[in-house]
Formats: sequence, structure tokens, C-alpha cells
Amino acid sequence: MIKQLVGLLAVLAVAALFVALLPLMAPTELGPVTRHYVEQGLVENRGANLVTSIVVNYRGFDTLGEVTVLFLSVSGAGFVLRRREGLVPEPQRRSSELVQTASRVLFAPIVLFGAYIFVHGHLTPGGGFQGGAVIASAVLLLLLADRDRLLPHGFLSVIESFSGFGYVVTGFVGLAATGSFLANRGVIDLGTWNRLFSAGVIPVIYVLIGLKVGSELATLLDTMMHADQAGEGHR
Amino acid sequence: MNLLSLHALAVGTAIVLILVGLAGALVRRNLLKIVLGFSIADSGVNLLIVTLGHIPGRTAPIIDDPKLLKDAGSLVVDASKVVDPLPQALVLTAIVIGVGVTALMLAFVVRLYAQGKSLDIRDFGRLKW
Amino acid sequence: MVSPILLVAVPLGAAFLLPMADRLGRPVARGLHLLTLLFAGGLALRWLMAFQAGAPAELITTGGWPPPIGISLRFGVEEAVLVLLAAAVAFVAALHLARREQASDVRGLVIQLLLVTGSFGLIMTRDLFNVFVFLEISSIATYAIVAFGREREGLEAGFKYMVVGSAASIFVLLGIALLYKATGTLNLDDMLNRIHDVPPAVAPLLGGVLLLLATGFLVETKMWPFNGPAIDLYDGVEPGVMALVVGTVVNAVLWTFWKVMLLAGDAWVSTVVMTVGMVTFVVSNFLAIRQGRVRRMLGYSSSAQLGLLVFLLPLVRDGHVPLLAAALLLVNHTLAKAALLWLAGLHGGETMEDWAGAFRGRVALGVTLLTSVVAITGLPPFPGFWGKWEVVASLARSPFAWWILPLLLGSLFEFVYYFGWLRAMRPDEDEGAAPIVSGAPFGILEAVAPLLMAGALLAYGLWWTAFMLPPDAVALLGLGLLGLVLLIVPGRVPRARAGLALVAMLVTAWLVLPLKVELLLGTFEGLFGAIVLLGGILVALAGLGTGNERQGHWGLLLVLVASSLWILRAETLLAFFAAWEIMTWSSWLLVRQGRRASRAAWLYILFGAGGGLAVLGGFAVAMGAGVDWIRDLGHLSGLPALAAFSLLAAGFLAKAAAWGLHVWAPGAYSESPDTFSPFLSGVVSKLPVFALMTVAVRAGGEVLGARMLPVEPLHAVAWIGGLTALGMTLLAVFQEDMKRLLAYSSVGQVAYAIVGFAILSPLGWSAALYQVVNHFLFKTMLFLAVAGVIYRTGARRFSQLGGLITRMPVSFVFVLVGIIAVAGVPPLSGFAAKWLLYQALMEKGWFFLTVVMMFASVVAFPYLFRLIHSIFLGQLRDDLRETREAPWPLLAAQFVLLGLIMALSVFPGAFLASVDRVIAATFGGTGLRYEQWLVTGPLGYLSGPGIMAMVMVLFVVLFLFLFFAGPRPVKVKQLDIVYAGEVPPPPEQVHVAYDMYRHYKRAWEPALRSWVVRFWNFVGETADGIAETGRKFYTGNGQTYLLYTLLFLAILGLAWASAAPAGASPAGPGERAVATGACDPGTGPEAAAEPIERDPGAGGTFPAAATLCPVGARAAE
Amino acid sequence: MEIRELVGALVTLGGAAFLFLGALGIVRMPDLYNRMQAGTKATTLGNILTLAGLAIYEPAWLPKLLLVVLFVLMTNPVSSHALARAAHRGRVPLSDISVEDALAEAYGETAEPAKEARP
Amino acid sequence: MIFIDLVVCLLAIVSAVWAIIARNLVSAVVLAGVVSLAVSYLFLRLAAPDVAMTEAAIGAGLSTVIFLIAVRRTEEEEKR
Repeated sequence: MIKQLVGLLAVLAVAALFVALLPLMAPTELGPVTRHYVEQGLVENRGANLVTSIVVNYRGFDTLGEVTVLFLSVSGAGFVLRRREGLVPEPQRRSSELVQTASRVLFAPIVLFGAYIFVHGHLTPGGGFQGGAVIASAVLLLLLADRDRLLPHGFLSVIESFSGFGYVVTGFVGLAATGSFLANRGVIDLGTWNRLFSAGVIPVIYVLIGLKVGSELATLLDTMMHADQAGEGHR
Repeated sequence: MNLLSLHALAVGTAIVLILVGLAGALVRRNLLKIVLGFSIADSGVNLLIVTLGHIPGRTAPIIDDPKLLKDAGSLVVDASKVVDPLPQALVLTAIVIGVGVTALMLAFVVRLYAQGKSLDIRDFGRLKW
Repeated sequence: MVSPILLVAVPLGAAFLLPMADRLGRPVARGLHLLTLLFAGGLALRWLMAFQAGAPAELITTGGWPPPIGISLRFGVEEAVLVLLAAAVAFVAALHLARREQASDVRGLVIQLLLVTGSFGLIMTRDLFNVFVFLEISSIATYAIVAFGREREGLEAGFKYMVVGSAASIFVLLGIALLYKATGTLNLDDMLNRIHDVPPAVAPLLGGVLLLLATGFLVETKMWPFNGPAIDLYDGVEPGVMALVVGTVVNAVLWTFWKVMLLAGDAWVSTVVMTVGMVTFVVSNFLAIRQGRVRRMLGYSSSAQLGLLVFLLPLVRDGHVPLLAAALLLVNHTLAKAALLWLAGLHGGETMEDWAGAFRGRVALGVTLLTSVVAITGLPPFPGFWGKWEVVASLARSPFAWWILPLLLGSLFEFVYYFGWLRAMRPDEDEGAAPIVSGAPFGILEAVAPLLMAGALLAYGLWWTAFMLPPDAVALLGLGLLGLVLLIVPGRVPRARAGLALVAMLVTAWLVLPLKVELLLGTFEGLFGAIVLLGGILVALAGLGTGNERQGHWGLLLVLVASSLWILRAETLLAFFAAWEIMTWSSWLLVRQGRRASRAAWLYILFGAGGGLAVLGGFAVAMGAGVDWIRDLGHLSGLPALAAFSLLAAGFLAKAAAWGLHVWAPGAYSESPDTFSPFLSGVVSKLPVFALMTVAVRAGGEVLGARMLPVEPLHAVAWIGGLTALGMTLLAVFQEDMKRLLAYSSVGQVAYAIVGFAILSPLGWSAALYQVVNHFLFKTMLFLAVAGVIYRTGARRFSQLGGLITRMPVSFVFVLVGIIAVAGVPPLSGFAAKWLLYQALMEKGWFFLTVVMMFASVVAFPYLFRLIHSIFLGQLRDDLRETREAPWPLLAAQFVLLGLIMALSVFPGAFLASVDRVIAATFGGTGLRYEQWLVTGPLGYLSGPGIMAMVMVLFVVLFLFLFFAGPRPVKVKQLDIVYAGEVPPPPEQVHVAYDMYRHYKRAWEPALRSWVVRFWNFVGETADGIAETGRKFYTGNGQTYLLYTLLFLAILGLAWASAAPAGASPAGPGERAVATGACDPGTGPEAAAEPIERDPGAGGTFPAAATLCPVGARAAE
Repeated sequence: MEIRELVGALVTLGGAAFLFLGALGIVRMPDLYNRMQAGTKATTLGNILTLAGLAIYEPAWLPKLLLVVLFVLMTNPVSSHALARAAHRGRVPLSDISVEDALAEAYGETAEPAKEARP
Repeated sequence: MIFIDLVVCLLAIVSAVWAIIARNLVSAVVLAGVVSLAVSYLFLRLAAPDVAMTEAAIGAGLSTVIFLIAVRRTEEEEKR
């Protein structure tokens, strides 16, 4: 009890620190770097969505790292929950016919919707991550409708691997063409502002990210749902 | 600063969320609650960062309207009309990273539960001193 | 050349492809993994060579944009070294882990590879948010890889680690975002420039932001009080995995912390970081001394070493300590800790007891373990030593000199537990306990991993050593190298090894010693060098006869001889100290080879290493005054001179086993292997005398003469010497074990030389030097003689011996001559030594001390008598009837010594005259005059040949009288006693030689009660108790650790808020920000309009004088 | 122009009314199953009407709105179906005035979860 | 408008506190999802539609689902 009290006091003191820092959080004019992003973003990348330009091009290296984090967490969760040999998961109860059919019917439109989101990532809000999450929700639907359903792991894994590798390869293309990893300018034609085929390699990368995120999140859901339940107990 | 402005509200909410999340992680003994606390604190941090880039009265950094350009001829954008897009880009990354960490933590919780049949953090302190 | 960005990109691509490769078969995936690491290591190596050739650091852009716009990375020498190190450790780790069953999941490989990749990115990136991303990658990989370990413990530790790590990453992210808000950029180099142009309204707040960031990184680097989960991780997770983490993520995070600290010019945050780092170093090392679980102990050690490095960050940034020093420490720790962890994994022992007899019979692994421990405790010739020295040296010259004190203290604790671990590994042979060899069986691939690391350490260390040796000392290096080779090369042929050592030392003697005797004895170096080499040669000669030494004995002896010679030749403080430390550890390892030497060796190294730290402290004082050369030590004056002298004297006296610091000595001298005891007692004990005479005295400078203090420092030293001589002699009387008796005698006899030194007059030094040579001769001879007896009989206790005069007559003669020499009676050399000493004491006016010394030398008779009486005289025991004379090489060695004793006895003048030249060079005059055979001192004269002739005549007369007129011996049965009702004592106790002086013992009991031993026991127990209580700090509850984290931030946050200038006070911050107008949209600061293409190559050139808070404070006023 | 906007607004209002009725049903109905029925049926219609109103108001959005309607039509009934079944399986009691539990008969369960008095 | 914002902010805070206090894990998780949703609305109001979408899809949606799965995984065995 005392510990919890001390904990609350500590949180309050941290609050005081934040309050002391409040003046820093007031609105300020754009800084020099971000001013460049805003003013030159269209000129340099042709992508209508400036956030996408930053995420995929100016700070594309971060995003590569971000994709890696996701990949890593999913692999890690899978590694932690990996099935021990000889353990077969218990069969689960199935949902009603209606739900199963509906989920199968809905699967394709939802995936399509996800794809729509990441294909338009450079034009409208949303992009690879959001689209990927939508695709994962389609998979979730399938999994919920029929818990014994085993996802086509091979297929997912192939998509996961090759989209990730494709991302790196795109970076190499930039390196080869301009001498800078993940470069956009000078790789393919930037196209016209506010069109689907514009913004150079940004849509390409976002599609790859969308595929990768979608397959990864699907794997994650599958891992969590079908996790090995048998503990080793107290060894 | 006007205390009833969106900006002030967002900053306040963000800080409170961070603190509530941390307090939850500090006070609750259930492993899932601890993870939940960090998840809430993460939301708070993300909100705070986006708020740092917010400038009242400006639009989102999506240039689908020629009115946002400086002049019709070039593609140079008028920087005084949109909010700072950089923190938004950072938060996008942070959200995904956050969910990754959460997923891994939950995997740990599931595994720990499978072995210890408990969710109380005090039952998982066999290594000490 | 290929762009370094590939160091990140290629492993990432490979990691993505690994699951695909695994579908083709596990070997394909593993091959891809190894190839990727090889590629990374090779690339880093190529760049490193390019940098060596003068290439500038490479700036890498991404996305096609120059730094402030796009994310940029830097690849310079530092990054190349870290990447190379990480790639190397990861490669070896991959080999090591290959066979573990857990690796059967390809995701394990993915995580391993991403762990390394994350570290590479973290090392190279120059963008703050990118730092966060890569920090998360490496942290998540660390969390995930925990699942390699024993299930439950590893997962528990991993979860706790995650809880604390999550809080840390929240702090880091917030800190980075707020820094962006304040400076408008995320690029580190850009931010370094812009951080000075922060609007004055928010400038004072930067301290708080940096505090957030620093707290995050202090947690990430596992500083106290946040190191609980990290230590649990060491405890619970497969050690092979932890080695990988240590080699990659830990270093990368530390380097990132360094980058962040570039921003914190703020003195306040820097002080916090320094303090936390040093506290971690001391506390972690201290708590580890009570740690019975080996892996956990290694965890504490890691935390401590990292603490030292964190402590250095601000100092290196401000130019107080060179980066190279920190780099050496880091490389040293990485390699050594990785090797130790792998070894811990191979052995599998959990507690100290499990480690008894570890790696017995596996010489290569045993040597690897020793190498790693010696390296990690910062002893030469390993890189950590050079790093630590450089740190101390530069700290001494900086305003932060006082930090050396905790640094030395923490190092002392480090010795305690590491050497305690080694002690547990080799319990005394009669402590029973069969060696427990647990752990899974392992293959060559696993075993080779630690070998590679230790080999790299040794190679790197020797490379440095070759630089540090004086250029003409190649012979010494050769000798040492040969020793190391002998140490490592397997095979058990002690005689051949002894022969090789003998030849090597003869060659060295030929090379390094001037052949003319006068020249030889006319310098300190020559005199002591002759002792060292002669001692070594004779011991090796004796070794030809025994041949029962453990493996490594002769190799270590060569290392010891080389380092001893190096001590004599050293001209710089560094060279001296390095040699001194090598001498300490090599002799310790030799002591440790004794069969019951476990405790003795442990005490030996504790006092030896502790004394070494005192010496280092003394040198630090000297360096603080600008002295680097031993010959310049005389320039010291005033308080520094006194401090330096006191510390040096304490260190050297500890090595000489002066009273109060002598606890280690009897055990070490007596429990050493029989062929090493002569060298330890005869030769090694003389080195502190040399050091006192040539080093400490100079450091004392004018202080010694000027009587700055009420008590003359040297008078105190003299009394310490006197007490040692008396006390040890008294104790020697009651010993039942002949080696132990000689051990006490040695300590007492060396004390004579110390007293002579402390008199600080020409006469006193003559006495001291004479005693040094004298003691070397007779004590080496006595120990060799005793070694012969033990070799033939296997007995050490007097009650097991007796009457050997008929079986070992030659040995008897040597012992007889030896004890006469010790006793200081005419005609042998000991008499001259004492004659000189008493004269010097009286000349000085220390009459009371003279009496004490005289009493001490009288008390020596009873114990000397025992050597003859109980071993050789009396009736021969039945079980010793078959005993033969000692092997000829032993006798030959003693014969040489006998000859020298005779020469010294007959011609003391010749020796003293040549020694006088040294003394004259020191004092500007001598205390003695020489005419033909006569030596004349202030109180009389001495004629060697005259005395000899006189005594010979007396002796012959006496002998003839006894022979013809003396009583005849009567033969009785031994141990045949009739009991009448009482409980019979064990047969041993009724032997005539058992407890011979028990009557005196009763009388002297109170005086003999060893207060010193009690004192040291008390110190040890108290420290243990405190450490035991202190460990309770780590409750094992993840939430408690989280609480520590928040409390730390809370307390420091409050401290900052209250200490910060007025502008930062929380009162009405909102209004303030608006009032200054800095945040007014539309009228942004002019800086925004500047062209943002800054110099892309600008590195971290941060003006040292710039502090953030004061600037803001001025502006706010 | 104005007429179209007015019509659109009216249709949307109709949708809102249905949604309100659905909410009312949730408050008023005696047990979970009844509430769910009210909530689903009324809101499906309400949603569609609202979307239709929007389509009239802004004809350019028609294709997208059609998709949304389709989506609502497919998901709303299915999800409420799944919820109701889950509730039944979770033994959420029926209200006292319910007379028949067809699902229980379909499963052939003997022990009826229905008619349990609420605590 | 600002009052809606205020209500949403209060909703976020109250849900957060309630999520921490709640005994039932499922309600706690759902309440945390509500927090995410409210924050997502605030993102939209702060002119960050991209972030809002991400938070809604990943923070409120996916994250909640994973939590729920974890809750189920840790409850199931207690019944057996």
C-alpha cells in the first residue's frame, strides 16, 4: 500500500516536471526544416499528402526501421509463443454457418478497401500502415468466424519476406541511381501533382509497406489466437 | 494561452493520459493492466507530439487544393496555411512501434500465464538479489 | 568504396529473406546469417583501414537529401570500431548458438540478425528520431531474444526489463519531441548548432528536457538504480545470448548516449550523469561481493563497467579524458565479458560451489577464463589496463581529480568478487568436494567462441604493451612471450618446460646484464636485476630435479621474471605500474598453484591488487602535479609530495608485508608450490624494497627531510618495520610447519631491510641493501633445501620429520649454513648486515628501535634451532628410513647460493664498496670507509676474513671436543608411550618436536593474539553484511523497478525545477510563453528564413564552455 | 438545387428518427435479445436512410455511399446474429415474458437457461 | 465545437482512469479502446487525418483486438 502511495506521489512529481515544461508546448511557427518540407514538398516529391512525403521519402529511413520493428515484434511474439513439438492445439468451437459465409464474402471487399487505402497513400490520408491494418482486420474476421482455420502461412510468409526485401531493393535502386539510399528524385518520373501515378517511388513503397504490414499483422493475430497454451510449469 | 482552446485541451489531455497510464502501470498488479497502462501512456505521448506540431487555424498538410499553393504557377506551398507535418509523420511511426511493443508484451504475458497460472506481477519475482 | 549504408540495408534485407531461405533448408538460412555478418564485419574493416590511411569520416544521406532535411548517418573511425566489434561478437555468437536447440526456429535467427542490425543503425545514425527507432529495434530484439533462455526465469526477467524499458522509451520519445520543438530540427549536428539560438523564453527549460532524455538513457544503459531487471536478465537468460547482447546493443546504446550527451552542455545534467555512472560503478561492484550466483555476479559486473563508461561520457565530451581511453575500456569489457559469459554457459554452474574444479583438465578453457578475468579487472597487459590508466592520468590532471577515489574503491571491490570466484574454482585439495562438471556437453564450435575473444584480448593487449616497453627491452618481451606460449601450449612435461625456462633466462641474463661485476652491482637496476635473474635461474635449475609442478608453472615464472626486470628498468610511471601489476598477477597465479593455496592466493591477490591501487593513487597524485617520469618524482613538494609518498609507501609496504598489511604473507609464502616459494620469498619480496628506495623516496622529496609533520613519516615506517621484524619472529617460533616457519621468518627478515631503508642515511641503506642480497641468498637456499626434504618425504610438519641428517647430509649442511646466516652471528654474512643496521640506527639516534631490533634478532634463535633440531637431528623416524638425498639439481642450486654466501661473508667490503656507489649517487656521500679487508663504520670496524678465521678455529676446537668427549646418543622407541586411564592424544602430538615451545607460548599468548587479523576479519564481515543488506534493494518485482525509475525522474525533476533559474519556475508558464511573443505565429524567428543547407560534414564540435541554463537566465532577467 | 438539399436533409432526418427509435428500443426492451432486435433492425434502416439522404444531398458521393450501404447491409445483421448467439451460449437469461427458446431446442439442450430469475 | 472537444477530452480522461480502476479486464480493454478512439478524434481536430486514421485502425482497432485475445488466452485455463 505504501509502495502504491509512493508511486502516486512520484507520478505527481513527474507531473510537476511536465507542468514546468509547459511553455515549450505552446504553438510556434514552423521550424526551418519542416518549413522546407512544407514549401518544397510538392516541388520535390509531387505527393499531395505531405505527411506521406515525409514518411516515405524525407524520413524514409525511419519508416524502413518502423517496418522492421513490426516485423521484429511479430517474429518475437511468434518466437515467444512458438509451438513446442508434439503439442496439437485443441479444436475450437466453430461459429454458425451464417457468420462463416458472411465473413468469407466480406473478406475480398475489405482487402480491396485496404489496398485502396495504401494505393492512394500519397494523395489522401492513410497509407501502407492503415491499409495494412484494414487487411489484417479482414483476416481477423476469418479467424473469428472459424477459429480452427489455419492461415496459408506459406503464402503470408512469402508476401512478408518479398515485400520487405522489395522495400530494401527500392532503396538500393535509389542508391544506384543517385548515390543516396531510398532516394526518390531521379529514380522514376515524379509525375503530376494530385494524380494516382505521381510522387515517384512513394506509391511503390507504400504498396510494399501495405502488403508487408497486412501480412504481418495477420500473422500476429494468428499467432496470438493459436498460441501454444501448455506451460512448462515450474521447472 | 487560452485555457479553453483546442490546443490547451489537447496538451492537458495528453499529459493526464501519460500520467494516468504510468500510474496504472505502477499501481495495478495485473500484468495485463500494466501493459494497458503503457498503452494508454503511449496514446498520451502521441497526442502530445501531434499537438506540438499543431498551429491553431491551419489545415491538414494534404495539398489537394490549389488555394494552398503560394502562387498558381509553381508547386511551392504557402507555409502559413498548414500545420507542421513532421510531428505527424513521427507519430505515425511511434504508433506502429507502440503496437509492436504492446503485441510483444502481450505475448510475454500469455506465455508467463501459461507457466505460472497467474497474472499477478508479484508472482514473477523469482529472480532477485 | 561501398557505401556504409549497406551495413544497415544488407542485414535488413537478409533478415526479411531469412524465412524464405529457411524454406530451402536450415543450413541455407544459417549460411545467409553468417554471410551477412561476415559482410558487415568485412565492410567495417575495410573502412577502418581506409580511415587509418587518412580518409575522412563518411556522411551518408538517405532519401536523397542533405542532413537537416533527410536522415543522415555518420561513419567514422569510432563507428567503424563499434560496428566491427559488434559484427565480430555477433559472428562468434552465431557460431556458439548454432547448436542450441532453441535455434531450431528460424525466427530466432531473424531476431539475432535484427539485434545486430539495430545496433549498427544506432551506432551510425545522426538523427534523433532515428535514434529512437533503432533504439526500439534493438530493445525489442533484446526482449524477444530472451526467449532463448530457460523458460520461466528468462521470461520473467524479460518482462521486467520490458516494463522498465517501456517507461524509458516514453521518456526518450518525449525528450526528443520536445527538443525538436525547441530547436526546429532533428538532425543532431544541426541541433548542436541551433541549440544556442533557442528563444530565451524556453532556453531555461532545455535542462528539464535533457533531464528527461538523460533519464531515459540512464535506464537504457542499466545504471543504478535501474539495473535490477538487467541483472535479472543475466541471471535468467542463456549466457550465450547475453554475450551477444553485451557485444552489440549495450555498446550501441552507450554510444548513442554519448551522442545525446553532446547536446547536454548543461553542467547540471552532466553532473547527474557523472554521479549516476560512478555510483553505479561503486555500488554494483560492492553488491557483487556477496553474490553467490555466478551469472548474476557477471551481471553486476557489467552494470558496473558500463557505469564507469557512462561516468566518462561528459568528461570525454569536455576533453578532460581522451576518447581512446573510454574506447579501450569498452573493447576490453566487451571481449572479456563475452568470453566469460560463454564460459559460464559452457560450464553451466549456477552457484559458486558449482564452480569448484571448473574446467579441470580443459587447459585451454581454463586459461581463457583466467585471461578474461585478469583482463576484465583491468590488469595489464590487457587493453582495459591501458584504458584505466589513461582515465586516471587524465582525471588527475583535470578538475575532477577527486573522482579517482571512488574509481579506485570500485576497482578494489571488483578484485574481491572476481578473485573470489576464481578462489571458489580451485578449492584446496583436502577440502574434499569432487569437481562438479555440470552443464550440457558442448562441441568445438561452442568452445571456440570464448577462445577467440580471449585471443583477441591478448593480441590487442600485447600490441599495446609492445608500444609501452622501452625500445631496448625486446628481450623482456621475448621472455614474457615465451612464458605465455609455455602457458598456453598443452602437454605436461614439467622438466622440459623447466629446462626451456632455464635456457631462456640464461640467454636473457646474457643479453641484459652487464657482465662486469662492479658495473652490475653499482646500480640499483643491476643489483636487483642480478637477484631476479639469479633467483629465476636457480629455481628453474631446481625444477629440473622436481618435475612435479602444475602446467603453466614455468610459463608464469618467465612472465614473472620478465615483469620484474621490467619494473627495474621502468622510467615512466606507466611502465613501472604496468610491470608492477603484471608481477602481481603472475606471482598470484603461481601461488595459486599450491595444493592448499586457495585462501592464501586469494589473500595474496587482494592485498597485492589493493596495494597496486594505492600505488596507482600515489601516481595519480604525482600526475596531477604534472609528473610523468619516475626521475621527476623529486619535483613534487608540499602536500602532493606527502600524499604521493604515503600512498606509494602504503602500496609497497603491503607488498612487503609490513605489519598491519602482512595478513597475506605467511600463507602465500608457505602454500606456494615448493619450487616457487624460494623465488617468492627470495626475489619477489625484494621488489618492494627496490620500489621504496627508487620510487617512493623520490616522491617524498623534500617532505622527508623537512619534517613537515610532527612525526617524521619515515620514522613511522621504521617502527612499522621494527614491529614486523619482532612480531613475525615471535610468531615464527611457534610454527609446526617448516615452510610456514620460513614464511614468518621471511616477513621478519625483509622488515630489516625496510628499517634500513627508513633510516634514510648512507649507512642505513648500506645495511638494507646488504640485507636484501643476504636474505635473497640464504632464504632461497633454505626454501630450496626444505623443498628437497618435502620432495623426498612428502611431509611438512616437524612432528612428521626428524633424524634426516643421516639420509640427507648435504641438505643438512645447507640448512646449517643458512640458519647461521639468518641468525646474524659471526662469521656469516648476516652478522655484517646486522652490524651495519645497528650502527645506522644508533647514528640516527633511534635507540629504542635499536633495542627492539636486537631483541628481534635474538628471538630468531629458537625457531632457527628447530629447523636443525626437528628435521635433521634426533632419531630417524621409522617411516623415513628409505629417504634419499635431494635430487642433484636442487643441491646444485643450493650449492651456488652457498658459495655466494661464503664469498659475501669473507669479502663484505668488496660488495659494500660497489653498492656504495649507488648510495653515493643518492645521498652524495657514503657512511663507510674501506681499507684492504677492513670496513670501517662510525662505531667500529669489520673484517670479514678475520672473523671467518677466528670462528673457524673456535668451531673446529668445539667440534673436536664434542666428538671425543660428548655424550653418546641413546636409542629409544619413538611414539611408544604408556597411558594410564586418560584419553590418549593422537600419536603426532606426543612427538618430541610437537609444539616445542608450548611453555613460552603460554607466556606470550596475549602479545601474539593477532589484532591485525581480527581487524581485517571485521572489515570483511562488515562489508559483507552491508552488501548483503544492500542487495535487498533488488526486490525482484518489476513494478518496484518501475517505481525506482519514476522516483528518480521525480526527485531530479523537482530538484531541477527548484534549482532552475526564475524563467523555468512553473508559476504561470502558459502566460509567460505568450507574453514573450516568441510563439506568436506568423512572425517566426528570423532563423527560419536561413538557408538550411549547412555544412554537412560538421561533426560534434561542441564548444565546451557553452552552458544552456545560465544563458537563458541572463536573457530572462 | 435547394429542393434537392432539402429532400436530402429530410431523408437524413428520417434516418435519424429510426436511429432514435433503435436507441429507445435498447432502453425499453426487457432482455438482451429483444434489445438487440430493436437495435439492429432500426439502426440498419436508419443508417441506410441517412446515407441515402447524404447521396441526395451530394450526388457525387453516390458510388462510395452505395458501397457503404452494401457494407452495412452485409455486416449489421450478421454481427448482431453472432452477438445474439454468443449471448445465448454465454447463458444470458431470457426475460420472464419470453415464451419460446428455439435455439435451445435446436441444440437439444435440456437445462434451459431461460426463465431464471434475475438477481 | 470547443465543447465537443472538451467532452471528448473528458471522455478520454475518464475512460483512461476507469480502464485502470476497472476490475473486469474486458471492460478495461474496451475502455482503453475508447481512449484511443477519443484521441483519434482529437487527432482529426488537430488537423492530422493521417494520424487519426492510424490511431483508429491500429490503436483503437487492432490493439484492442490483441488485448482481447490476450485476455481470453489468460482466462480460459482458469476455468478448466
